[in-house]
Amino acid sequence: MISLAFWIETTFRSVGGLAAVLLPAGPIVYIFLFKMMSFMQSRLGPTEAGPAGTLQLIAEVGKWIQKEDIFPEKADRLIFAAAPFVVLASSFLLVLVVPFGPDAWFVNLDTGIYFALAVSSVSVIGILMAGWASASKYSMLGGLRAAAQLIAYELPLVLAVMGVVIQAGTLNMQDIVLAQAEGEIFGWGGIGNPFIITQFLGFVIFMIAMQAELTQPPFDMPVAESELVTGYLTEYSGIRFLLFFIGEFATAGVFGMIASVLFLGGWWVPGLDPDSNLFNIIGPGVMFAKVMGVMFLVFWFRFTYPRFREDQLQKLAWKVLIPLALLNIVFTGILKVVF
Amino acid sequence: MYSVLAVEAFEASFTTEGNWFLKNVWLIPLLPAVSFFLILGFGKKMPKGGAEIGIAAIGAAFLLAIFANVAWIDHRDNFDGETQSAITGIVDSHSEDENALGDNTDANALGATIDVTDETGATETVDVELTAFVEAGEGGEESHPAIAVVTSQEWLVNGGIPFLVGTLLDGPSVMMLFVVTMISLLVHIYSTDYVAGDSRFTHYFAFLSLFSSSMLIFVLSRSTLQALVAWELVGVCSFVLIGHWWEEKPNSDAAMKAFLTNRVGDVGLLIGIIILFFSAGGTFDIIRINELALAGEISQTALTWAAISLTAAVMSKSGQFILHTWLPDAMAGPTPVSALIHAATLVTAGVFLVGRLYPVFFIGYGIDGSSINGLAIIGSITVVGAGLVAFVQDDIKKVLAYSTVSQLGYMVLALGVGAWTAAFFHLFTHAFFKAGLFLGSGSVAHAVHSFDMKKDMGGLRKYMPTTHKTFLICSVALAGVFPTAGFWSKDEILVGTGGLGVGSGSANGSYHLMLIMGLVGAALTGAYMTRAIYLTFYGEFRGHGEPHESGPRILWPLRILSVFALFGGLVNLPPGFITGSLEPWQERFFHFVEPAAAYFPGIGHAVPSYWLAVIASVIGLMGPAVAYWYYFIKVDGLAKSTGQKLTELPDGLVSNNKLAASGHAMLKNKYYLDHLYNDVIVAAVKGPIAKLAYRFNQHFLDEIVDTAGRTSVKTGQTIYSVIDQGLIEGTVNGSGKLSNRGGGILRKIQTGKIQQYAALLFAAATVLAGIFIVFV
Amino acid sequence: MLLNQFLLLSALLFAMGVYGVLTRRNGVLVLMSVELILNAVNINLVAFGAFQDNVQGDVFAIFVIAVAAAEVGVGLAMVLLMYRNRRSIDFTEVDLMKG
Amino acid sequence: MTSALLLAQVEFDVAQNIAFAIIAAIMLISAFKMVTTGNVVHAALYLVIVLAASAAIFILLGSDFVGATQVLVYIGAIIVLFLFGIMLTKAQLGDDDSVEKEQRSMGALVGLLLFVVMAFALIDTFGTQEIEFGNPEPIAYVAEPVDANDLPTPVREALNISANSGTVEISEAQFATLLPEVQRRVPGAEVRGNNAQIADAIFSQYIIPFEAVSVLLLAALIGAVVVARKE
Repeated sequence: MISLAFWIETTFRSVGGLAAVLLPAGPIVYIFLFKMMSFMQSRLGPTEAGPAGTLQLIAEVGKWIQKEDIFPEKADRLIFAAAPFVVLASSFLLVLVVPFGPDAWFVNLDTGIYFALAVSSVSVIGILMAGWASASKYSMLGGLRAAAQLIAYELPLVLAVMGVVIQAGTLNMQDIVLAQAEGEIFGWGGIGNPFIITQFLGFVIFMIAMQAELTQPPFDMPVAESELVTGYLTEYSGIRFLLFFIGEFATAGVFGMIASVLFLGGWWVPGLDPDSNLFNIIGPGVMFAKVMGVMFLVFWFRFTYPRFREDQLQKLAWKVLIPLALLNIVFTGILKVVF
Repeated sequence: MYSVLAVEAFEASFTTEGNWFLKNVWLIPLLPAVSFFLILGFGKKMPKGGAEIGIAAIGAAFLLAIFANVAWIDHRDNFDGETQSAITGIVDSHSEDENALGDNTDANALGATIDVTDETGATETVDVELTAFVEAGEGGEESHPAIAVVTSQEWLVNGGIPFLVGTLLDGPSVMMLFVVTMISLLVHIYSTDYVAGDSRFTHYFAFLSLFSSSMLIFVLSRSTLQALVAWELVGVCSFVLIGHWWEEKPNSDAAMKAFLTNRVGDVGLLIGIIILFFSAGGTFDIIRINELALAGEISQTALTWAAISLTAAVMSKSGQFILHTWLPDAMAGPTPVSALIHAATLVTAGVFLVGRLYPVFFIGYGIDGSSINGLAIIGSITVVGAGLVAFVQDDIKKVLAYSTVSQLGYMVLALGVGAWTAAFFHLFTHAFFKAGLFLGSGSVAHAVHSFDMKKDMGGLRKYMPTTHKTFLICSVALAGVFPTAGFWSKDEILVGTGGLGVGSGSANGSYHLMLIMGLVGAALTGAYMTRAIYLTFYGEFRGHGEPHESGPRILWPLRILSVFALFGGLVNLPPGFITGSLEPWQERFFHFVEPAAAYFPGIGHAVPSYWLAVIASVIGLMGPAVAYWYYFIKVDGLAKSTGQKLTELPDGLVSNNKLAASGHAMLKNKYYLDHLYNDVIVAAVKGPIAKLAYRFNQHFLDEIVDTAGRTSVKTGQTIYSVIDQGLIEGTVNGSGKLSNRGGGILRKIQTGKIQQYAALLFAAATVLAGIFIVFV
Repeated sequence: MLLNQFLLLSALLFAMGVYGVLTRRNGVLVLMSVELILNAVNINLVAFGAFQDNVQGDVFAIFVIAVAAAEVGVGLAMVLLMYRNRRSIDFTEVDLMKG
Repeated sequence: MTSALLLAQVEFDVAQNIAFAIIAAIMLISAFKMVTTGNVVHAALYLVIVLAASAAIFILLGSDFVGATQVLVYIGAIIVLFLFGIMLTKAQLGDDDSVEKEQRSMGALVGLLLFVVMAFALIDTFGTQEIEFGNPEPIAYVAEPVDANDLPTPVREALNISANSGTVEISEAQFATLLPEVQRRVPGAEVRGNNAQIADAIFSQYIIPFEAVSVLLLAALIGAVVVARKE
């Protein structure tokens, strides 16, 4: 292993962090939001800009950047301006604990997944800030709805992860990957033990809760265009809207990474020694592939299901997902003790 | 770290050698406890309403208890084999070395037992020892191997004190396991018929299970704290079961009364446990407390106070005078519950507690060598007092209830005079015949739908032959007629009093008074049972309808119990009674039940005397003879000749003699104890005392104030006219203004604003802290 | 690092929290200042835990956080009730105890 | 060698002190703004900064778990609750908190007094005592023979064991030389990090306070519902 000076390593890790958050966002938006949605709705999607519309994304970004950055007259300017950054900051903090290879991590925290779940709740503050500072009823209602929804779904999210944590016996993300790589299913270690198999219920709950945390349809009540215009985003335009937009899909990507670390074995692929240096190089690629798989599920549901009503949405969280997640914890705990 | 320690303790506690059944007795209370939850959860959906779960659980527990008993007997025999010389040392000291014990008991008895521990410790063949845990906690103190099988589990640690739970299995507890599970099983089977069709059938069985479970936990308690928990659980269950038919006011009142009366004793138990905890250097461990008490490590005063507090608990739980009043009222519950309460569970808990912490009482009351002490007095008063009241009851269950009180009195008396084994033997035999009697009364009540002997019974032997026979057998046993179970145990108690020089053996003192009371009680027992049998089964039927014999699920428990009532006493025949191949049966009970370990006092054992047995039998038969003459000959004859349905002579003693009448009234009113509690104490607080306080307030205090007021008015007028007007008006006005201003300033503090108050608070605290820091 | 730098920081935060509690008229702001005080306490606990090289400080900090959550829940419910009854959450208006 | 280590220690300390200074400055400024600003929402957001900074302080002190809990509970739940409270009661923009002059001086006086007394006491008592970050990860390790083939590659590399050297046993001395992230992958090793210690303490030593807190939370939940619910 090559050892680098501390500052060089730190720089690498910082740049890597930026890349890890921002790079997947583009493909996700292009592949799923532009192309897949169009195909599912029997239309072509963007075709003009670049081959098969590949440059459409850049055109969109350019469009948002050059638009005027409008502040509503009564808005609280400072908070209004800061809100999108808080939301984005949450994604950057999230990615910190995600490992991409045996040594390709940003920080190797012992509290890894717990830290991730903690900082994921920071985005609620940003959304409430946006909703309140816009000085608009639509934004305010959207912000409150978003906060209520995010808090409600935070619980099943955390509880679903608990099953994995109990099974792996650690909070450290790197160790969770290794636990899956070195695990065995009834003595057979051919594909390790990806927790999607033993924690399938946890995976389903995690995916649903994640969908809600990302306010993706069918959980997009807070930004419901038809009744709230676009909720807390109503008053935003230009670069700040773009930041929210990037934040949304970057966070989706980071959550996809966490899901693949927790349930799909992270950077590891079956058949290879998880300690080989090879994974430091192909690990990010493996992760990307897995993230795309997870994202495919997310967007598939997004385009398939109609929007939940606010009360249905809360009921689903409190009356279905949380009890199920608690049951999952109980059974995992029992099985952990038994085996 | 603590967790590591706990794991070690856990492992250490299970490395004890011994039979699987002895180490895993915790399963026995667990089964009914699980069944409680199962019945609550699924009982309603089961075809038999949950009864089958309860019966299966208690049946399994019964089997385990039998295995545990067999294993225990084996265990004792092995123990004896390995440490024969040591044990014979004890036995010698028990049987031969009487005088030495009488003179300086403590040293001798303890010396003997400690010898045992040393030898067994050296040979390392001891199958049981105090857990390593205790040693770890006490830091290298030598362990005292005991002949009990102990398992420990650390419940939690707080303030450095480990709270242990676990099982303490030795003679008394293994005996209780058998008794409780057996009676409980029979009661379960009986109940399926008795309470069939009840609206809360499932609920009833659930609590029956919990009741059995808590009693089993109690008898297996490892620490006083665990015993307290189980004790309270038993209390709660009895509350629920006594008030099973709570729709009727008397029933719920009875449940409440039972609960509240028990509370009085529970406080005593709590205080006793606390005293023992502190005086034993911070431990709840029963064995340790006992050892320390015997070794003289705990001061006599502390033990006496602990014994007194615990006696209060025993008085309430085991229905001793004067806290027994709840027990007859508790008859409001379903009859099988009464059987369970009176034979095996609730009321014996108090007796068992004394037996469990016997060194505390033994040393605390100075039982050996004295002729009177708290336990013995209470027991003997209870024996006679309750026996007398039982004589005037019309309700068949109340007769039995007072009979139970009386018999419990015997047990407490026996413990009080140092006849530990006799007490437990009586507990053992009493469980069978009293359960049989209660279940028999239930069978009768099932047929005539009433408990009133005078109104609704009579002549039932024709209709219910089996019930009649079993009831008769159990009554004979209760009366202590040779050779039924009751004879042996009662006789042993009487011998244990060591009174009158008749076969005193090496009894622990000379309790003459207790012997006399015990004999009187024996006569009374026979008398009231004769009366009850006449009123129930003989004469003409006085009720309505056609009574019929009960079904097999009621009769078989009765048959089984009457067999035990007849032959149960044979497990503890006195030495020298039989010879030949049956000789090993002598004192089997004593051998297996009495703990022979460092935590048990070396009590003396009285040698049985034929003379005393004959005297006791004669006196005991005098009671029934008189009752027989009165009821079977006089009353029955009169009834036959006049054709009336009589229950007593129309011109008997009570109607002719004033003294007898007042005595009768007193008994009828149960010594006015309920009146004392309800009318005198409560009413006094409500009525006269409150009024007195009011009067005092109105007349005395007000008078003083009024006088002071009038005086000051007059003085004021004088001062006003003489001094004030002329002299100091200016000054006064000035001071008035001053105080007005001062008030105005002070008023600002009283703003009603929380934050100003908070500010003052903080400021004051800060200033004080500052002063503290600077000057201290 | 010095122990005192953490303790002094915590003391300063505590003093500010007390100032907030004493001067704020808005109920929600008072509750927030209480949070500031509790947070100062937490810093103290964790600093002492690190100083003694054990986790007891951490454990108690976690307990304090849990208790703070309960406190805010009940406190805000009371503020909400006050708002509903008086259409105001001004603490200076709650002066029924005025002398 | 020793001097180099010392130097590293000093550098480390300097970096930590700089971090502390930045965090403390942010924290104090925000706290001051929080207790003085007239805008309730601003105050809540300043409180967020204070809480986040104190989470950073916790992490600086080596208590990651408390830091993460602080973020999860305080920022994720309590502050959101506050914002809800503000928006449900008086969600208006601009200043709405007029503080009387009298009250302000009183509060300032008390606060200052408090700080002076505390500061005096602290300096007097603790002076310049250092926090020494000892061994934060005490490790339980039981050496057990294991097939070298089964050892994870980093362990083999660090200890110069080849994959086909048969059954080996790693001694405690060898184990102690490994990096923490390698240590936890040695068979038979029980890494007792901060989290495990906290869990052990909560669930054994402090089980009663823990249960009490859980009951308290339940009571608070019910209480809050009862108090806030409309009839």
